[in-house]
Amino acid sequence: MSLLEVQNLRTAFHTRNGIVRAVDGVSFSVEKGETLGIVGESGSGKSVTCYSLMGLIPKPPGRIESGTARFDGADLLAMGEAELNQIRGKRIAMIFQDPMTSLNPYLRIEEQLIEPLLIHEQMPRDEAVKRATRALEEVGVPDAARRIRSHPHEFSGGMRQRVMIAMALITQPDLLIADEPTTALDVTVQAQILDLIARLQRERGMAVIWISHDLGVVAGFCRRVLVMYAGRVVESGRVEDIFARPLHPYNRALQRSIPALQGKGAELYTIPGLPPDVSKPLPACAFADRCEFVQPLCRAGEIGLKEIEPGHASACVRVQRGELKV
Amino acid sequence: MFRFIAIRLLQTIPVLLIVATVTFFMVRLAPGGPFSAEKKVPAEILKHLEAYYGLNKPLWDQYTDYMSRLVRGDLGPSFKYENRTVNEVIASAFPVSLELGFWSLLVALALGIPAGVIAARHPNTLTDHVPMGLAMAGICLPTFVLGPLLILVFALMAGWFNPMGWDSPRDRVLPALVLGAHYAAYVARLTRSGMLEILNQDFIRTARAKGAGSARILFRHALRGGLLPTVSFLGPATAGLLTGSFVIETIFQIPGLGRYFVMAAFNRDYTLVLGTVLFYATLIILLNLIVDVVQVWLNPKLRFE
Amino acid sequence: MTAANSIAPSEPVEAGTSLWQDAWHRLQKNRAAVASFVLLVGMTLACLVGPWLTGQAYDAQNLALSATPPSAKHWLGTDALGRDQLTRLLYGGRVSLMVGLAATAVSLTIGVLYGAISGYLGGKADAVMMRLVDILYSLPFTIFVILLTVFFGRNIILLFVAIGAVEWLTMARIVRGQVASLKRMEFVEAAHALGLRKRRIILRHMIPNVLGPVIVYTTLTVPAVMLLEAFLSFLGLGVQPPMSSWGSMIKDGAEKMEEFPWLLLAPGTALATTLFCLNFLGDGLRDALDVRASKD
Amino acid sequence: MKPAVLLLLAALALAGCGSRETRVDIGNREQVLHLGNGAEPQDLDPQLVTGVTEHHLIMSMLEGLVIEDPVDLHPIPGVAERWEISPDGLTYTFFLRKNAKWSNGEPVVARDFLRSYQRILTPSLASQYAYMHHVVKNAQAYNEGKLKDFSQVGYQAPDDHTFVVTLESPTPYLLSLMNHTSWWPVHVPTIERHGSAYTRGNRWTRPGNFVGNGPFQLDQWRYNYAVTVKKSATYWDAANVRLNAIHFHAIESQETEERAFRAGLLHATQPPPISKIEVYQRQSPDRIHISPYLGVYFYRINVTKPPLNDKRVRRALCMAVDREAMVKNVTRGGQLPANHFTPPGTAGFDARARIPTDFEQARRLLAEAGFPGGRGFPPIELLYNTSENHRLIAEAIQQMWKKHLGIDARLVNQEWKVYLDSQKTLNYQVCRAGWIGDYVDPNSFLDMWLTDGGQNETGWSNQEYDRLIREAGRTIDQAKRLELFQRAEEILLDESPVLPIYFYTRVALIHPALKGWHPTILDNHPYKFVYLDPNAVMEKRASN
Repeated sequence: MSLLEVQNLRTAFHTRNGIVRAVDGVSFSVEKGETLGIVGESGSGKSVTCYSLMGLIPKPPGRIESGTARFDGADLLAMGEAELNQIRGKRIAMIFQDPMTSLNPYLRIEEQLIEPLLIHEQMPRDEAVKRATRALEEVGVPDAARRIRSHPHEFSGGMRQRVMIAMALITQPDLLIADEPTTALDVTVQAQILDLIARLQRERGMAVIWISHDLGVVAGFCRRVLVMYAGRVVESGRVEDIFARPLHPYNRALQRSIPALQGKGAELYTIPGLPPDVSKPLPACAFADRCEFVQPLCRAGEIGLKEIEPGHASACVRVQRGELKV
Repeated sequence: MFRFIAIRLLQTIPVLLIVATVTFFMVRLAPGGPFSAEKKVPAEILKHLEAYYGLNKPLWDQYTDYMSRLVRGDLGPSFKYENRTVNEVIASAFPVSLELGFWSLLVALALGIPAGVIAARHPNTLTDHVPMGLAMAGICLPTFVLGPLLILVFALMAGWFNPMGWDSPRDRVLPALVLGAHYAAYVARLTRSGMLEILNQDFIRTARAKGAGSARILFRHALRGGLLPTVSFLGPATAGLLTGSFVIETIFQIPGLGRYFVMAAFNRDYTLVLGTVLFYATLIILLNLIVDVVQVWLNPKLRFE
Repeated sequence: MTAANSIAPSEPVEAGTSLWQDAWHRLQKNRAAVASFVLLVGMTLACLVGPWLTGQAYDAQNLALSATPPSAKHWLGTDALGRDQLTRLLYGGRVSLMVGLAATAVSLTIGVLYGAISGYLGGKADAVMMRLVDILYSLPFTIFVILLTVFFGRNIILLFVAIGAVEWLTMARIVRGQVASLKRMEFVEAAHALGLRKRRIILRHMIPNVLGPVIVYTTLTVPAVMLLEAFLSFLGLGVQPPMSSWGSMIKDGAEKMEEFPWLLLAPGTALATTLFCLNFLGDGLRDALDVRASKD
Repeated sequence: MKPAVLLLLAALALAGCGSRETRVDIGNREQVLHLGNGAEPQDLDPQLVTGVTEHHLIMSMLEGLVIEDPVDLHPIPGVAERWEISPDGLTYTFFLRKNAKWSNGEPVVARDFLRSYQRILTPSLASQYAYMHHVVKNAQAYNEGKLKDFSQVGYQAPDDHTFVVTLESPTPYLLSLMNHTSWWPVHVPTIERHGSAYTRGNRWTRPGNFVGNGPFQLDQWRYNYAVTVKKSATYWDAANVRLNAIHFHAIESQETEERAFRAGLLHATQPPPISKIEVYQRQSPDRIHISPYLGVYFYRINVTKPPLNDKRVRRALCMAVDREAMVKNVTRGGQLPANHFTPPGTAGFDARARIPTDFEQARRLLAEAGFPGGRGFPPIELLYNTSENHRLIAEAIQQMWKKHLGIDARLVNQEWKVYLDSQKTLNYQVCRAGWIGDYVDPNSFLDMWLTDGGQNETGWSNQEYDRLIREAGRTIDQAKRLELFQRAEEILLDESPVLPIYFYTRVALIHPALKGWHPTILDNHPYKFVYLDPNAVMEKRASN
């Protein structure tokens, strides 16, 4: 049995500007100890997918319209807040994009670090502080015993993200959701943080969902990848397949736009057009308006994700029909 | 922090001197003197009256006289209340105002903060609209309406309280409620707004991701930051509360400082005006200092000042 | 910069007008706010035109009809001198709405600017500016108003001066508190790094972010100011009888609430309605201007 | 919503209907009187205070040579058991009773009065009401510092029990005057124990220090709250004093006081709010008492500036005021419309002259003055000090002038001291005023309009008027004297520097148990005659 099995997740935001279908029928699974990457542009719904699982969607305006997310057999989406709190921060932990704002500026690092232990393990305070200090050392914060008494604003961005990681991992979770944890950091710090998470994952054997818009990072870190566009998964598969044989025009375009993969001197490639407005009705394939291979059938009916080769699925109807080799 | 407080306390001195000076000349500019009355005082008598209170000297001399007494902590005799000094007036009335202010503040915080927090928890739902509607009613109902209204219902109809007076502990209930309710309304509105601001912050999401329950989120994570605007408001508000409310004291017949404060101005009781104003100024400064200290305590980022 | 690599800024850096335009559009979609706005405009119009439609003069007395309850001729009853309460309410609304809004605007402008500058500059300037606020808090307001009336007569402008003079102080303290803590938020530091000028930082970054408490406090100030006006009339400043205002009508009504409740109910309801409308409008405005709400 | 609220209120009312004993009930049982006494007393020194509040309070603790009869306030023996008046009306000889004592046990002797009066007349004390003694020979000179030798002032104490007062001129109302606070004795040795007796700021009036000779003695003084006096054991007539204590509550708000009365906290009050008068008259007429009060409510007219320097204009203004409607619909306290100035029946004086309320004639006069139908009449300012009642009256008069004369008046309200200042400096056109008699005599109302009268404040001056008032001051024959006043009043009304509106009444809420509390025109109620009768209430309840 998979550690996490998500079926047909739909999340919408009912805003004054209309209904925003941020996640529109997403299914995937994560095995124990596995690393899953989710890539896509800003607004493609990758973060919302994970927030939905964690019950972190602000309601209202957000609403989970359908779907199940079985974590170790129990459906996260059907859980009440109290039940969910047993799992959040204990068995599933999360780290966020912006370490600058994700730590509570009013509380000492110590308070925030030991909180999961106090909540989930009813650990006595002094013992929790000892554990927290050790956890801080493990993520490479020097002079942890002293610095644990500081407030977040006394830390640099990289150090704060280390704190976030320590905080997430302090309860030995089974699954870590990392929401673009390196985006806001300097390149050198990015690499350190990546290494840190990779090391900790190896040591503890936990599963990781890695959300990123950066294909490069995903390539180096994940075993399997989902490519999302406009709230839908358009392609999924092993990381090497995704890169070697893209099966969706969007994936292909995305890879073409990675500067490092482009030939020296070549003009930078950008995907023509704008990301679609998900508050408006979309064509069957949301990418149709920007796709160079678009055909009328891309806009009609319903297009699902279909396995094209073992473990490698695409939501391009022309690929599914064998018309297109991207 | 110690240095910060010490500097602020030092700043009090020039502030008080300026307040004393400006007030001294302000009250002298106002028409009518302490002895102007419907029945005019004969000129001969007035001369002696003014001589007794030193009002016959040049204004500048009166000013320096006053200031030199002030430095020694002597606020002078009251012009209106013949056998009392201003120090005595304040000493007799302030404890009453202090007590009333304390209870009112308690009411304001005990009603206002929970109401604001509850409202912010689920904005734009029933649990938001009900406390906020009440709060706004509390603002619309000025004390001179709410006071008589509560007296009517709870004192005259139900007979649970006296309609006025300041004798038994029971006599504290209605005035504290009326005065506190008004401030509670402000506190509730400001707390709600502050809490909403904080609850929108990313770090609240982090806390939820850690599995923190809603009580923990509200009180451990959000309240400190959410209270900042409320705390700013509470500085001057508390000074106002502690120095008494003219309206409440008049309605409930409470021997507090508020009535002296207002009546002194109307009576042109120069020394009493100056005395109460300086007393109030001292309280304002101290309370604003406390507010600033509390803000620093609530918000560690400010500690580098 | 590629589409995939672009970090969508949470707020456009150079979009001075579009922020406000955006806000305007969002405000229009807030039904409670729009309804409140319509009601406020309606009340204002009623106060402007209404007195001619009631068929009664605000100062026409009928001593024989002293303090009668609402009737077909006098929809809201009559006051102690037998004057039509509805007409007086509408006339009073002119004064109260004008005083409420204008004086609030005065106190708002001074308070927010002063508080923001003080909080932003910090250090010695902040200390001096805040001690000045302390001083102004302490000066005896009654005497101040008496002096105003004595030296400048009974000019309606003085009413705003007097009210503005007291009401901006708390506002300044609240704003200063917010700004002082916001100053250390990273986005401000970022704006610094981008080399934005101080004035611009204050206008574009600080003020929008202190709007929450400011709007709340402003909506609370309006009724306070309307009631304060009654006290100022008491001291001889501002409107003089037989002209009415909601504040003075409430004050009169409060003293007779047992015998003639309609004398309190009518102006009380008018004041409450105004406050509720302003409150919804304020909340709507705050939501509309909340830069974070527009974030993905 | 409404019925629900009413039900709730009804339920609460029922819950409160238990037979809880009120403070008044307890007071009735224990002979403890609770009075609403207006503002906080400024002091308890009879020679320094200026207000009615203090007068009512100190009256319980000090006793003069004469006191007032509880029914009609005519002078009756106080410390003096009898007195003789010389035929020329210039010398009064008082024979002091031998058993009069101070609360410290010392006897009250003639020298006490001598020393008291020396104290009040001493310039350095600057007593505002020392002028009440100016009718006494050389008192004014001593008071103004022109005479240093007090023995030349018209007071003598030939022995412990005889006190002689010699006057400048016959003053028929002297005995009435002597009931003013300024004539009450103080115990100078006690005062000296707490500082100089001849400067202000002495602390002898504090509880524990105060020594008095009245039926009650000072027990407790809670500033801005209440003054409590208890029955004095040393008082010469203690056997006949029935109250054990009186609590004077300093209540400034009429509304608060009325509520306190309703809740059974007070036996008697100051005037209740106007809107309550009718309610009491309808619901509990036995608890509201309206009695004449020696005072007149009027407007001063500044005669120094046009157009009000024209007598015809002033008379027109006076005649265009509908006083009947005013007292019936605006003031509502049973006041009498005032078409003349001196209150009717002031020591047997009823003014003959009238300024009529006559709109027709008013219009004619205005036209004669050059303003037919009010055309061309510049708007005048009507000044009043801020108060709900003054405002209502001013608004009503403004309307009457507009309606009957076609002239515009602008209302100007000022804070009390600013208003006094405007009035004193004649910086007004028409302004509201009121006058309460200091003593029961027309002189108290008419001598203020003398050219140099301290309270004239209108700029009005009339030589014939001055002559009449001065002559009245020298006249012993009461009938002749009153005739002089009649002619003075006639001139005053004809010239109309004043616009009389109504004669005051005293409206008070009084508990039925309060006995010996008679309606008096000065609202004085000598407390030694007052008592509480719990049975009065019982009977009433039984008969209901």
